[in-house]
Amino acid sequence: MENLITLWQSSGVAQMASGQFIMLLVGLGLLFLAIRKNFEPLLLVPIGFGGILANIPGADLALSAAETALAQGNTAVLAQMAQLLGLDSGAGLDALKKALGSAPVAVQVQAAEFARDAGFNNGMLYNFYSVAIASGVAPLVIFMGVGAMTDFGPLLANPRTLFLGAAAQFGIFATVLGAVGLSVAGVMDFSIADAAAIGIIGGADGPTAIYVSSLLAPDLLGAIAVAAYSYMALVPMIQPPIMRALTTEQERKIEMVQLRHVSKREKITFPLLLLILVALFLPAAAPLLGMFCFGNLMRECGVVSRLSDTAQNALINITTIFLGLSVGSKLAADKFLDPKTLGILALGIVAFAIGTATGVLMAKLINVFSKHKINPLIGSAGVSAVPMAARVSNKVGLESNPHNFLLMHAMGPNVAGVIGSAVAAGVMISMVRSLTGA
Amino acid sequence: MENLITLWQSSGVAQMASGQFIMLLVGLGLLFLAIRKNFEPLLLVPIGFGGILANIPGADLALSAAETALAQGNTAVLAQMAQLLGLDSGAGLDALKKALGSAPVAVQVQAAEFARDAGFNNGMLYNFYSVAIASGVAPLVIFMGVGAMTDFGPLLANPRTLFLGAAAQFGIFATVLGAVGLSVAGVMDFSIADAAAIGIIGGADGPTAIYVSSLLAPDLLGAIAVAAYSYMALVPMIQPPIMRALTTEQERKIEMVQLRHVSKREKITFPLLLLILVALFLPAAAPLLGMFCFGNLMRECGVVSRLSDTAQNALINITTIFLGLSVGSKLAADKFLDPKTLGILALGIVAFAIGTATGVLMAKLINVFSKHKINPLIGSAGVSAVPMAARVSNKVGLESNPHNFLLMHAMGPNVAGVIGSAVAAGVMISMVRSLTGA
Amino acid sequence: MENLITLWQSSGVAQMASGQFIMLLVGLGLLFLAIRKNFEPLLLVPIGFGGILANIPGADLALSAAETALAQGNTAVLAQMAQLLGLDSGAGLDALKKALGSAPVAVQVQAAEFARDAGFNNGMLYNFYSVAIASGVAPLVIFMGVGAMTDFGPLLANPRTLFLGAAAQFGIFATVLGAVGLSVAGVMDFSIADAAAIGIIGGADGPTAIYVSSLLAPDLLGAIAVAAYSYMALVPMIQPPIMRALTTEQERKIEMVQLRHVSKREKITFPLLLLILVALFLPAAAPLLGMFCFGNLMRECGVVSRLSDTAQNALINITTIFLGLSVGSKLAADKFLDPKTLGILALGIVAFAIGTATGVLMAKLINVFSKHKINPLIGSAGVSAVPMAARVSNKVGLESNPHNFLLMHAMGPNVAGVIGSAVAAGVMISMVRSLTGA
Amino acid sequence: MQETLLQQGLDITLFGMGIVFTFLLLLVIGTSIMSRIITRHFPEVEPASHSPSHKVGNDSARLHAVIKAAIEQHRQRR
Amino acid sequence: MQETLLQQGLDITLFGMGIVFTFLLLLVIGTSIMSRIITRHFPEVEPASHSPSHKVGNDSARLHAVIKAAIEQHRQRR
Amino acid sequence: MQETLLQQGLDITLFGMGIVFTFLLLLVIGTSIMSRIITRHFPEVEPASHSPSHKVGNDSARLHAVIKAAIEQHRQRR
Ligand code: NA
Ligand code: NA
Ligand code: NA
Repeated sequence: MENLITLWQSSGVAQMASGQFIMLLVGLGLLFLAIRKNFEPLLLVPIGFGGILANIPGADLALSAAETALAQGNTAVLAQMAQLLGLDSGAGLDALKKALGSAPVAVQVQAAEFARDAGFNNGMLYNFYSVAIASGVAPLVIFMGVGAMTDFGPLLANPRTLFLGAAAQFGIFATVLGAVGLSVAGVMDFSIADAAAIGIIGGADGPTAIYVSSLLAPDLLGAIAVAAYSYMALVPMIQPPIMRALTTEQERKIEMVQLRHVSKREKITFPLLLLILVALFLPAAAPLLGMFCFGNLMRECGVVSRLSDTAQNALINITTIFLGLSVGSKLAADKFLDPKTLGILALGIVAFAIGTATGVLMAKLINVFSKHKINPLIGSAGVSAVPMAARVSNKVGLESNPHNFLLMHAMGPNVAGVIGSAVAAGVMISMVRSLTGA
Repeated sequence: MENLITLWQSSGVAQMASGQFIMLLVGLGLLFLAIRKNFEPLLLVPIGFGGILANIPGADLALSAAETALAQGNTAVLAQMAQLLGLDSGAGLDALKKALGSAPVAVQVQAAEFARDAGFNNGMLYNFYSVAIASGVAPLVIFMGVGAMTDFGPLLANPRTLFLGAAAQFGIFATVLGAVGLSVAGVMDFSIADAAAIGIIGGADGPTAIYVSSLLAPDLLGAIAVAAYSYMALVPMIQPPIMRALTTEQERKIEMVQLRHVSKREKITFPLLLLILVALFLPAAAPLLGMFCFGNLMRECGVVSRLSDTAQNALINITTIFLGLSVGSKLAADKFLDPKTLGILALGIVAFAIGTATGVLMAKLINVFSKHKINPLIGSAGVSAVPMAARVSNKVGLESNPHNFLLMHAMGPNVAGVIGSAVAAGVMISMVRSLTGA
Repeated sequence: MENLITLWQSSGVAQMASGQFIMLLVGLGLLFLAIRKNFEPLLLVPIGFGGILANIPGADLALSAAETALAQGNTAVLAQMAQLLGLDSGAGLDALKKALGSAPVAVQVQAAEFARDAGFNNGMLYNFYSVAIASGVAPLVIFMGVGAMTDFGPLLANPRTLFLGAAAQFGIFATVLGAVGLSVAGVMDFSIADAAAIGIIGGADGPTAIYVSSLLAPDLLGAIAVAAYSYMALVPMIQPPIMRALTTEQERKIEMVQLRHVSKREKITFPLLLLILVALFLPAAAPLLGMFCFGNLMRECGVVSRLSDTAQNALINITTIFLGLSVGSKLAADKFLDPKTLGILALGIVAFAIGTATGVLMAKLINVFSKHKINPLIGSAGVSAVPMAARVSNKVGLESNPHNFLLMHAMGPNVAGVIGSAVAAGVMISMVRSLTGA
Repeated sequence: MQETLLQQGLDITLFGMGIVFTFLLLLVIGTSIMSRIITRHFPEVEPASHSPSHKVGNDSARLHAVIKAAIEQHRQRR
Repeated sequence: MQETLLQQGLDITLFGMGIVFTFLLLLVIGTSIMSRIITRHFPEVEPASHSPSHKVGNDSARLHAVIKAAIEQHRQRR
Repeated sequence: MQETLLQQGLDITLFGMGIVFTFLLLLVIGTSIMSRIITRHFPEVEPASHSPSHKVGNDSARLHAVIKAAIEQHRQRR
């Protein structure tokens, strides 16, 4: 009988907090968006599923061994944990969790050893997160794969479009200011690191957003990743009104000069040129842009096609599965159901909107100074969100001029946006570290 | 000259204990069964080969750095190890090994650091085992791949067959009782955790067996995995006599109603339904069934076919290679050549037989209450052993009625058996932990 | 303004030491050789690229967290590090680095924990190196893949060619003597472990060279790997003059007996026979030859073609990417720009030349004793460098006799050379360890 | 007091089988309800799902048919 | 004294946008120079690069054409 | 006393080459015996092994032949 009671108490229904129930619904909602509405399914299916797994009460899949010991341990275990963490034995659970999170690494190692001796293990998703994201490897490997899938031809044929990719990153920094403003106004409580991580949503680039937030604000990673991928899927809805509002019918009809042929040698040299510029001027962006250039060089050099194929297929797919589940581990109720998440979702869409606007405006500015006019509709593609944003440019362009195919022209700013947000990521990581004295 | 003597002493022939020689033959025997007799070759080829590697004398491929230091260290190393482990410096090798195995994690870490300073490294197979099995990841990834390969259509068309998958799990629990009985009778010395791990052989599901025994009885993992895969390969020999003995010719001739068409939406919803039930009622089964449902959702949702393909191919193949070699590391002579192994092999076949019988009997019981009769031959498929057991049902059915194709009907209980044994695994892990006070 | 100065100081240009600039050019040079000259591109593209990444000033991608703390830390951090390492707080940077490198593992762990508390992380390439090479796994997995790609048919049809593969390994040992000689003469400063690692270049087998040097001389790994792969690419230039000098026109015209058909069963048995001989007589070679035989058994046994395919494709490609980048991490200027590198490059080409010569001479020696004459040109293929060396034998043979196709005959010694150098690797690892008292 | 080993084994067996059956019973009920709801309220619009693999199968089948026809033509010609 | 949060945000924005633009400006310049050098001094010998994927595409296209032809023949025959 | 570096190098060379030769000699002997036993006592039943890859090769070859034939027909028709 006692056994039955224990079992019932260990069952999910009895333990489920309302937060976990809400997150279960959120996870199902993400799966619905991914499967029915085709919202970036490659990421949102694993993220949504991981989010559900992370919120199974009593399974503790997203907790480390030490956190599990706090969640499930008896009085003796808690007392010993308190002693390890330098608290008195009557300390509450929340105090213990907080102390564990902010303890020096050596103490965390001791706590983990103690928890393992007491029979607790790391949760499955916690292990995935440690290996895939905390180490930084998964976003970097995905970036390598993206590099191996990227054709810089349209960019090389028209290098001016790099400026569009630069301008659209203003969405990032405006959002940083917005987040800081909310904090100063007392509405939210974002640190400067939080603000920088939130801003990167405006980069419209999933792996970059995950990489930056894993370094600067791991607790916000779940909300940031969900916002980034959701808004990327919403690009066809977010961008067109802004694009139409900022351009005249005449501008939208501009036909652009046919792109010149770009030689194989230019395509091989470009990633090396980019790498060297990064090496000389922006070492903080070296991991992201280094792996990106490596992937692209493997693609273009033509002598390692086996490696390039693997980077574009088996390797990126395997990494995506574990990256998604790992992001899902950050959808645990106690981290995700926080007023900050609402702030992140609100700021994220602002970031997309501003990036779209500044991209379009920059195209109009360039037109003031140059002979070969740019159709400002391709400016919005500078936010990246490859290749969705470029398709949106094409579609809106066709509405005004059914014979005006902007797709290839928009691919230039589109991939420029990837570079731009990686550069912005490097700058922000480097500046936040020097500001916070790390 | 001295060098030559040292070299000869380091050679295998001089060091080989009789146990290692026997295990070498066991490894070759497993390879023979796998290659010539087609006994689950995908697993038994790596397991058999890993078993041979683990028993190469002097190579110590299956030992940790600290264990290697004990095996190869000079007097000074052993004395320091003894001091670390709190024994006096004259302690024998066996006492040192035992103390190392049962030392607190912190002491084990210190021993490993000391061994590395003394120039010893972890063996190759030890590293594989740590990463693939001790972390739990390999069986879970294989389970995800199995989920991505599973079609729940036949089960959804006839959900009653889930009861067959439930009944066949009685083989698991009967074996637990059997193992406990052998201990109580003084024939063997199994703890309750050992008994639970042995019972899971009756689940006829390789990754589940490996997952459970890695948690509850790592020392028995080699024997349990070998038993599980060998008996799965022997299903065509073990099951038919039992099936014939428990059914009448009339029953074996029963033709079943054509399965209805199952819609895509049902197939997408099923893994989510299963996941939610697990979340609500059986958190202990969340890792196994969660990954299984995730694999199946990727398969059915239709929007992440790249991920589903990778989960079914590159990822599961890579994982299988390392899982197999890692299991092989547990075929080291000192662990495998133990009376317990004989007990495990004997209990394992009993488990299969009982599971087969209870599956068939449950089908007959269902027929008492229902209009649409079930051919009891499909009950034996409830042990899982996908798809072998379903094929056996089909084959035995054809003997009695050459026009009666039971294969698709048997796939229902077959995949139900996978769910059933994962549920049983969750229950046992959770109960053993609460019983042993972990 | 202060910010701008900080940023400029953190930029690469301001920090770049001349060594790093030179290594940037070396990296670009390797990429040029790989892409334009087709020098083993599968390895040299990742190695060259990794070499560039490792030398980006300020990015510290090849440093551990503790090393990064030394490189970037302020006075307080350095003082604490000095205390941890048992130096006085005024110790110079070089003294700190050296103390960290030679500290006991426990102290290194403490230093890493302190560095992480101070906000420093392991560099990306450092992580890759730890997981892929320091653990030994990447070279072993590649060796498994090579095994799965190797057809032992020509060797089994003519087992005498194993002697050619043995003789060509004299290049390895002659180079060991050469390195020792340079040290004794005071030209270089190689330890016996260094000499052994350099010698293995003569094995003309990339993964073996990387595996051995990761164990015996990690600091020289970059130079050794670059030398090994570069000279393998140069085999068509290095070998022919030596082959012509040591053979008469008459000998080069020898036509060899048609190879007999080798049965499937022989091919399945061979890797097992090799494994058993390794187990009995050469446990030190067990990791390398064990994985090689495992790959070959998967290939030949015919029942695990999914695993064999994966070992030959996705798995070996993924491993190659990370192996290459990890090797690149050892091209950091402070390690690579050392007089030792010049010594290694000089000794490496000598190793190839001597191995070629002894292979050819052994073929001539065998001809003295046997009826079926061997064309001595296939002796040079004994250095391995599969399949380049065999093609060279064929090409030089065609010059003397346009109807004499030696390719298949040369494949025998070619794969024998792989076995031979793995055996030599095992012997050297084992002997160096016993000589240096580890 | 610690239960005896036998008692523990019986406990695991009883509760284990009980939970396996209960859980799968819930799953049968859930599945039946789910199937009924989907079949009634969310029927598929398309008559049959043309999954990509099916399509490949069809293409491949068509290809085979075409090639077979080509072979036959070729033979008749001779 | 620690800067205020607002000041820090402004710093990041100003320097961030500045560096993004400066870096991409350098990249535009570098790319233009690179393209000019390659186009003038290292032009490609082959008129158009036949990448493997192109080749596959062509093969496949040819195969389709052939099969289409075969189908037409087959139909006309009946 | 520690051997000199030169002595160590000579040791490695002598014993190393010795063991490489001895081991490969054993392998030659083992391989020869193994081949003889298999050839005499366990000959293959099938005349030649039809590995899957071979089969694919044949299929593909046949496909090419068929298509070639189809192309020729097509050309002759015009
Ligand atoms: Na962007
Ligand atoms: Na089962
Ligand atoms: Na070699």
